[in-house]
Amino acid sequence: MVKNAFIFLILIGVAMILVNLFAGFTGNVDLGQIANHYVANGPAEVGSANIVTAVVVTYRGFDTLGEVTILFLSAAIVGFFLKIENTDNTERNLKYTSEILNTASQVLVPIMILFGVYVFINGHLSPGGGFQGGAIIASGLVLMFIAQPKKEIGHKLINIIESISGVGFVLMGLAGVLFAGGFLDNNVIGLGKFGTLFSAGAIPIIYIFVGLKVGSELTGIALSLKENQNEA
Amino acid sequence: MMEKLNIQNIGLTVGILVILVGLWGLLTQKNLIKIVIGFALFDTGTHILMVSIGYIKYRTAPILDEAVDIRNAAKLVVDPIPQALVLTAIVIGLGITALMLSYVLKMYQNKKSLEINNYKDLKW
Amino acid sequence: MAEEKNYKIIQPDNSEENKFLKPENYKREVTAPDGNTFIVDPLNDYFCDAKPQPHAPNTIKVVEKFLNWARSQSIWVLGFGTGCGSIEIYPLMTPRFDAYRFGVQQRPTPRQSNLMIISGYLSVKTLKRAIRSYEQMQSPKFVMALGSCTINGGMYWDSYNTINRLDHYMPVDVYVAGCMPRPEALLAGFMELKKRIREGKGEGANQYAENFDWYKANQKKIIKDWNMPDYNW
Amino acid sequence: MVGPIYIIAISLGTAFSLGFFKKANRNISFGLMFFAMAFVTFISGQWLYAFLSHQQETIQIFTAGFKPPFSISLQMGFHEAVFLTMINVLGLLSAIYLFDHLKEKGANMMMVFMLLFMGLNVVVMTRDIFNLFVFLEISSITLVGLIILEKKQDAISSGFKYLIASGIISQILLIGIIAAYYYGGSLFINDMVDSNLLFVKGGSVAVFLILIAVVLELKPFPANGWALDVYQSATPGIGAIVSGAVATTSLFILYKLLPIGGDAWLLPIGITGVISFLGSNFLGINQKNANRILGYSSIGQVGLLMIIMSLSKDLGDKFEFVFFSILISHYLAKAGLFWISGIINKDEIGQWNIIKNKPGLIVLTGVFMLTLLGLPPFPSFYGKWELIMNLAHSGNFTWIAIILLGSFFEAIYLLRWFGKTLMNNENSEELIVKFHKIFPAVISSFLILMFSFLTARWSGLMSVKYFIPFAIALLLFALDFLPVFIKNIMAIATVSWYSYVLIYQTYIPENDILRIIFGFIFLIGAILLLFPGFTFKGKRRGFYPLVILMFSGLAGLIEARTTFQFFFAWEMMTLASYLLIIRGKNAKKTSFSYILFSMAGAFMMFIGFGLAYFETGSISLNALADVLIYANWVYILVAVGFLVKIASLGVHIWLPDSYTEADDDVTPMISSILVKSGVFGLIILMLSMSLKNAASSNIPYILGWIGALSALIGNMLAIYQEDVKKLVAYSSIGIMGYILFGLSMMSHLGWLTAISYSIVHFLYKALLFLAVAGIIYRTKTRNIYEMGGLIKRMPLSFISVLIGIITLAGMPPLVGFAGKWMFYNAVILKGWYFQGAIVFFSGIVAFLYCFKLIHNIFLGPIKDNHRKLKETSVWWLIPQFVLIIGIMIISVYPKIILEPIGLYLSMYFPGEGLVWAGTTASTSLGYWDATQIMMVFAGMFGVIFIILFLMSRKVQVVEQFNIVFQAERPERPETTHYAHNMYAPYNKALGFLAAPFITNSWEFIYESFHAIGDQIRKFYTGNGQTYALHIVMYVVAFYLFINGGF
Amino acid sequence: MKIVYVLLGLFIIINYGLLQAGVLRRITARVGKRIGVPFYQPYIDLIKNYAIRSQFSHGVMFYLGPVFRLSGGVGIFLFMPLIFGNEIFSNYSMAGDLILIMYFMFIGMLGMALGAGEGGHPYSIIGITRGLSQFTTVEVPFTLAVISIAIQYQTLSITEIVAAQQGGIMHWTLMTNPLATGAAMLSFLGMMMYAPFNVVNAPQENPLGPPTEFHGTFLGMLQTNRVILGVMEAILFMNLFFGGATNWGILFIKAFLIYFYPVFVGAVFPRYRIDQSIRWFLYLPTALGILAIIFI
Repeated sequence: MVKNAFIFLILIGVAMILVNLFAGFTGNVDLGQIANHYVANGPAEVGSANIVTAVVVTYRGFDTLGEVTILFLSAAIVGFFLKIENTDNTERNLKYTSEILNTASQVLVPIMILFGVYVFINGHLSPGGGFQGGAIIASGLVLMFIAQPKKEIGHKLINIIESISGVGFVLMGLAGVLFAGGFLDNNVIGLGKFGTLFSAGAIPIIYIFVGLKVGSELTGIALSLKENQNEA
Repeated sequence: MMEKLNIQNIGLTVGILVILVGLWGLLTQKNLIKIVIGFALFDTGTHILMVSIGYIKYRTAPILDEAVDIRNAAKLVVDPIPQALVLTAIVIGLGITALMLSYVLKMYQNKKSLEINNYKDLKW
Repeated sequence: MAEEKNYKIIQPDNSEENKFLKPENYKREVTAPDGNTFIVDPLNDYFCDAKPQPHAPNTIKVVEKFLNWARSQSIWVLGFGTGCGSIEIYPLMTPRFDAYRFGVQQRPTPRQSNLMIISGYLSVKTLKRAIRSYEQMQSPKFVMALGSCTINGGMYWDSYNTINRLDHYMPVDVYVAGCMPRPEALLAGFMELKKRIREGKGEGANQYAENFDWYKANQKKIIKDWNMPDYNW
Repeated sequence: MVGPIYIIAISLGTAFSLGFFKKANRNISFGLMFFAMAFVTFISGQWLYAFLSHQQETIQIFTAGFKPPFSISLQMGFHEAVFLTMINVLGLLSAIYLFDHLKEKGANMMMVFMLLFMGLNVVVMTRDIFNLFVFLEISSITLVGLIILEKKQDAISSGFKYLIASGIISQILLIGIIAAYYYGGSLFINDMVDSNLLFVKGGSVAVFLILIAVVLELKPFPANGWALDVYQSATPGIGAIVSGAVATTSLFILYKLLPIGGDAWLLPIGITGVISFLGSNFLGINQKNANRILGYSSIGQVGLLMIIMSLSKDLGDKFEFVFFSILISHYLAKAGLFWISGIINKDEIGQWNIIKNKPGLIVLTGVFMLTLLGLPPFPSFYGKWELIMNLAHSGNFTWIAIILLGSFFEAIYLLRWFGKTLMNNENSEELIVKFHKIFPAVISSFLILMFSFLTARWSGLMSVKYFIPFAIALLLFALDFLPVFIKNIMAIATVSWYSYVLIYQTYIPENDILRIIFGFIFLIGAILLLFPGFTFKGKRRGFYPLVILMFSGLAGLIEARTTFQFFFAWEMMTLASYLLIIRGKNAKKTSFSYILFSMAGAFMMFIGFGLAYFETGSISLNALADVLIYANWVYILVAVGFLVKIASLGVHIWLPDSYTEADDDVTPMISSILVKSGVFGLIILMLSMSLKNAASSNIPYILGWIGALSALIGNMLAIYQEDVKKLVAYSSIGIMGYILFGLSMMSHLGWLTAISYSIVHFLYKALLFLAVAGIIYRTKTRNIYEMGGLIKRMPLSFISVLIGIITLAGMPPLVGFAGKWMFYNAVILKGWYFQGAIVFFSGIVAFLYCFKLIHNIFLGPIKDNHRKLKETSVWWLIPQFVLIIGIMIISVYPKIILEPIGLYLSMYFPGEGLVWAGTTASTSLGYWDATQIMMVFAGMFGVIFIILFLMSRKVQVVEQFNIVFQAERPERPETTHYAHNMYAPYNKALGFLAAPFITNSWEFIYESFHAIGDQIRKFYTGNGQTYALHIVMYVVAFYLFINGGF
Repeated sequence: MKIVYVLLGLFIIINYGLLQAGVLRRITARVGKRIGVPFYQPYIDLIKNYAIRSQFSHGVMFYLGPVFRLSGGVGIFLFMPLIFGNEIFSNYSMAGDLILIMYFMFIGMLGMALGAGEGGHPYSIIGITRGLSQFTTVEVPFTLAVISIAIQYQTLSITEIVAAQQGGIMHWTLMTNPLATGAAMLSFLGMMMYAPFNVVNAPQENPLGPPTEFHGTFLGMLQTNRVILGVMEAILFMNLFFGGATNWGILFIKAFLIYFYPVFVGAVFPRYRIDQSIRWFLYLPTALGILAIIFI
């Protein structure tokens, strides 16, 4: 109890720091210099209608590469970590799922995957993008896992998709070095007409890679966790 | 008073509160899963902060579609950078949370306990 | 810290001469620091048993006379109390008798003493010690024997463990008779001794050396457990 | 040149494509990974080379083709290149080291491993703060993954703690970044530095959050339990990465981001460093787990580097040199130690003696530990020297004290550990060393040596001349397989050559009396004392390089003209002698106290030199004379270093056991030669400081009392010793006290006494120790009561000891009396009557142990097992008789040494001293004619002897037991030899003087340190949540500290 | 020529010492109401010992020990000026000063110790250790006294110290520096090894101590040394504290009186244990010595 009170005091301290942090906060009234540059020149420089996408994939594409790497690493570590090692207890006890879920999932999963694909292909035009799309795809697959716990999906396929998309992403980046202004420059294949599907240079390609990669990685994580499931 | 009560400030306040609640959970709960939840809350609070900072009153999302005039876009959209950043941050948070959960799972499998006080083999 | 034993005792055979050896005197196999082993025979290795040699008096008569006078005037007595007579020696030094007047002084070590007083009956066991002490004195040396016990055994004449005649075992210069002789008699004995020395008759040491084998045979005859070197330097 | 961006592209590409090989042959995956890492290393090395050869300017790399701040940019400059090379080399070596682990776990782990280094590379290069955050996250996630290379329960729970902690830290960083973006409008670090973030209220808090997060990444002392658990539980290969690469990178982040905070942050960083440095080194003392100790040490070193960083302004243009020399030393050495720890695979440092039979591993361990400690010739030594000197130059003595204190704590546990690795090993467990495990450590040690040479050159303090001894030592080390005979000849030849060059070619032409004398003692003595080496059989591994180092250290002392050279030589000599002592069978514990005291003393000396530099701005030794304001401080501090070496009272407790347990031919070296280094130092110090400074006139007075009491207590203790070497060792304390007393009299006669006595002490103490060692060589025992009667077996040794003790006791007609006589005159002229009386009393006490020495060894009955002993080996006797000849010559004709010394001293103390008339020396008090005394004595002795011989030509020679024994006879030599506890009545009367007060008080201090540390470290509860709380508390406290409130 | 004078002086000193010893033994006997030995008894004892016929040796040091011992005693004689103002009997005092004499005493002790040590008799060694132990503290007050008079006269030369005391009893150190004299005289008790400080060779418990094994000529040499040493120590004290001597008569009288003092004390007092005597010298005598330095 005393300890909790102490923690409470410490947290008050933290709160004070945060309050101080935003003591000078008045709320933006206008874009900052950099944001202004993005919004003003983004369409011309990157060709993406979605400025956030332009920032994410191109201006700060390097971050995105790191981000993808993080997910990749998480999936790899979780996969490695939760690898089922004991073979003597292969039969896992899993509860049955309800009929409703089972049936609904058969309808929903393909739609969700399709929607995911839509989201990342249109990432440069509308809200969304590779991460969101990938997450949607993964959600679909997770729904499938929940509905059909005994269904096995091989890690191998996931790995290959993951690797291909990852290498593809890096190669796209390198292409930027070779054919354009720098690493991850999207201006390697021409920007296309602003606002159409085939525009914004390499962004859709990169987003496809990202979407696939994120989808497969999240699925991989979920799969690893699922394989450890034992509800006995 | 009412001026202060705009969306940004509300966002900030909520963000800070969520951070504090998350920290409280992180620091006081003894259950490993609850600690992870605390951490996730902390994470989320940070994201709320980020998004609130990027918001500008009465403006729309930085997508240059029909709703936004491309020439006058800089006056119409909110800051895209925090949004881009928060995207990255969310993914990172996700990765870390996933890792934490898998650690918890493994720890539970080894010791059949979710009590954090049982994991003090190394000390001093 | 328990000391590590660096030797091994060799059990002696059962021959007659080894019968009275004490365990301390058994031969030992000793390990040297470099690891070699060799045998140590305590009786031979620890002691020098060269025979005593007679020492001729100074060839110049006058000098010898002078030295004899000096010897007679400076008699250092080894405090060696054997029998009841030792109690009679102590008053000698007190003011009443004051033997110092005659140059008689006590000495605690045989190395520096000239006179050994056997003060009474001598058990065989003590004889061994007496012989050792006598042999450790340097020549010229004198022996004075007190009481009838040293002359003929006295009241112990038929004892199984007491000697009867001292001069079978060591040359005696002066016997003081009595049982026990009083200090006055001792003083008289000293006078007699001094006279003998001055006359050049105090050659007991040479006598002992010359008749060494005879004395030794006598000693060994009565001392059954002879386990020491033949001559104690 | 290959662009830096390829570092990332290649790493990532390879990592992603490793997924294709998951099921394939793991050797292929590993090969791929290794190749990629090698290429990355090549890229960074190439850049480093370019920068080093000044062909390259710093470049910026823009991603996405846009200039910053609109896109993320990377920077490649000299600093980046250094750090990248460090990280990648470590990565490469780690990959080799972890070969079997990685292979066993498969491609997944290889990816993780690679990406860790990729992340660190980007963190170093990036100039965008959010990007930095992202890649920092990559490195922490990969680290979490690597922790579980071995799926131990400990590792898993510590990985969880690490996750929680690093999660909190990264959230703090993130909040800081976003707020900084809000207030500054940019994520580009250069912009942030230029912006006015600090002047906005929230902005400064944002900067605070960013920097505190970086600081927390450095695992500052109280908030670092999670890191320690990781160090302890992860496989040591990972520990190497964490401490070598991750910590290095974190430092670079701090270096990169610190400008944002501005100068106001320097002090807080420094204080954080101090707390880390002191705290973790202090707690390290209590640790027993090898990896955890390394963790503590890493954190301490990082603390030190933080201190250096915060002092960058004071260090000026030396900052880089200091920073990098210490950083790189630490990085190489710590990684090496972790690797060795992995090879040994034992948790407790007590079990490290498993390497006892692996000389290679011992050498490696030694090199790494000594590098960490900053002993010469390792690179951190130069770094520390520059650090301290530059700090001193700007007057930062608090910092100096802190740095040296922390280093001392570190020395305690590292050296204790080193001692433990050399402990005797009863456990016959065989240690299997795989090539790929040892290879990185070997490379690392080679790098250290190479870097040592480079730092020495860069420091500009060392001329090539100073490397000759190292070259010779290395050569001898390489030739270690040769038999001892040849190596001994080589060593003697080397020292002879050295002494020829120094003494004959340099000092004698210069007529530099002081240096001739000490050159003679140090080098000619060395030649003599190397002779017994011929009696040793086998190889004597490692002995000769150390001997050469020690003697060249001593030669370096007399050669030194600057404080740096002096300190270098001093440390080298200390180190070499420590290693020589520790070679002794049971010398582990005692050599530990030796080196601790020596290091403490050396640190004091260091501060003293720093103070002198602060005042005079010169590192010349002569400049000590110009110190006026801080004269007392400099004097005391430097003197303490010397006092330790001559084992004055209070700091003497190392000496007896060290002498005793060292090898038998090492003991004479240290006792008769090494301790003279302290005397030499004191002479140098007093010549430059006492003579010209009235301010420091009180200190000699105190030193005089210390000397007097040392003489008394040393001699008092000597008489109770049963171990013959210990007896002589304690007597050394006494004699050294005597010399100290002579020096501190600060008068012509006092100095004449002290200096001539140094020579004499060298002669007779070497003689005694050689004789004693020669006897031990035969009897194989050191217990004095187990000897006896050896005069018949070893008459020559007896003569040596007899001459030795007559000289020691100062009896006429031998030269020892010269010392006593001059001493009396000096004392009365100086007016130090009571101290003089104490010294005189102790001189008489010396008779007791002198007699004990000669009686218990040579007289009395001989023991059975010694009946067949031979005289000791001729190699022990040759130097003895050379020394005896020396003693006899100066006994007959002491003028040959006293007159030149007197002339030399007249330069400093004019108008006093001995007046020579023929062979008669006189002072205003008395007179003394050694030659005549010798003649009279010899004549008298001869006449008396002839008289005796005429009177008793014929004596019967008798055996040992022909003694009067109250008409009985002794049975055993042991019962007749009155040797054990010989001075029991004296003990009863004055034993209280010999009570071990000082030893006990030092032990009490040591124990208290342990107890305090034991209590403090309890706050590392092992609970991850508590660690998280620590972090939050640390943040709040730091905030309070910086802002003084909310 | 010097040698002849020196030998003459030595002859005088030995004879005087023997006579003095005899007389003192008679006086001691009188204290015990005895008549005692004849006054010439020391001569006879000495002659008898030199005339012992058989001898043995335990080894080289046993043989040389008495030589060392006697060298020590004779050495003190050789370096001591006997008669003030008489060049003939100043011996070799030009070779060394007071310090030399103080340290020359050790030679004899060492010789004795070595000889007795090789004799191998445990009692000898016990005696030696006692002697050395006691000697360490006996020397302390004496040292302080020496320092004190060295300060007083600003010289360490015995001749000059004596010279400074000429001109009547009021110039003696006894009068000018009574504290130093007191300290030195107390330590003189220990040096002479009469009771209460004779536990070294305590005849009843530790037969004779060091010389237990010595006999014949060896013993004779030790006795000769004892005679010389006793007288020379008395003469040393005479020179330092009692004004020296300008002719042999005064020397005999003063030396006798000084020597008589420890004998007298010894006749009256019982014996100290060794640790008691070690400590005793560190109490009163040392305190006196310190005072002597302070109040000089």
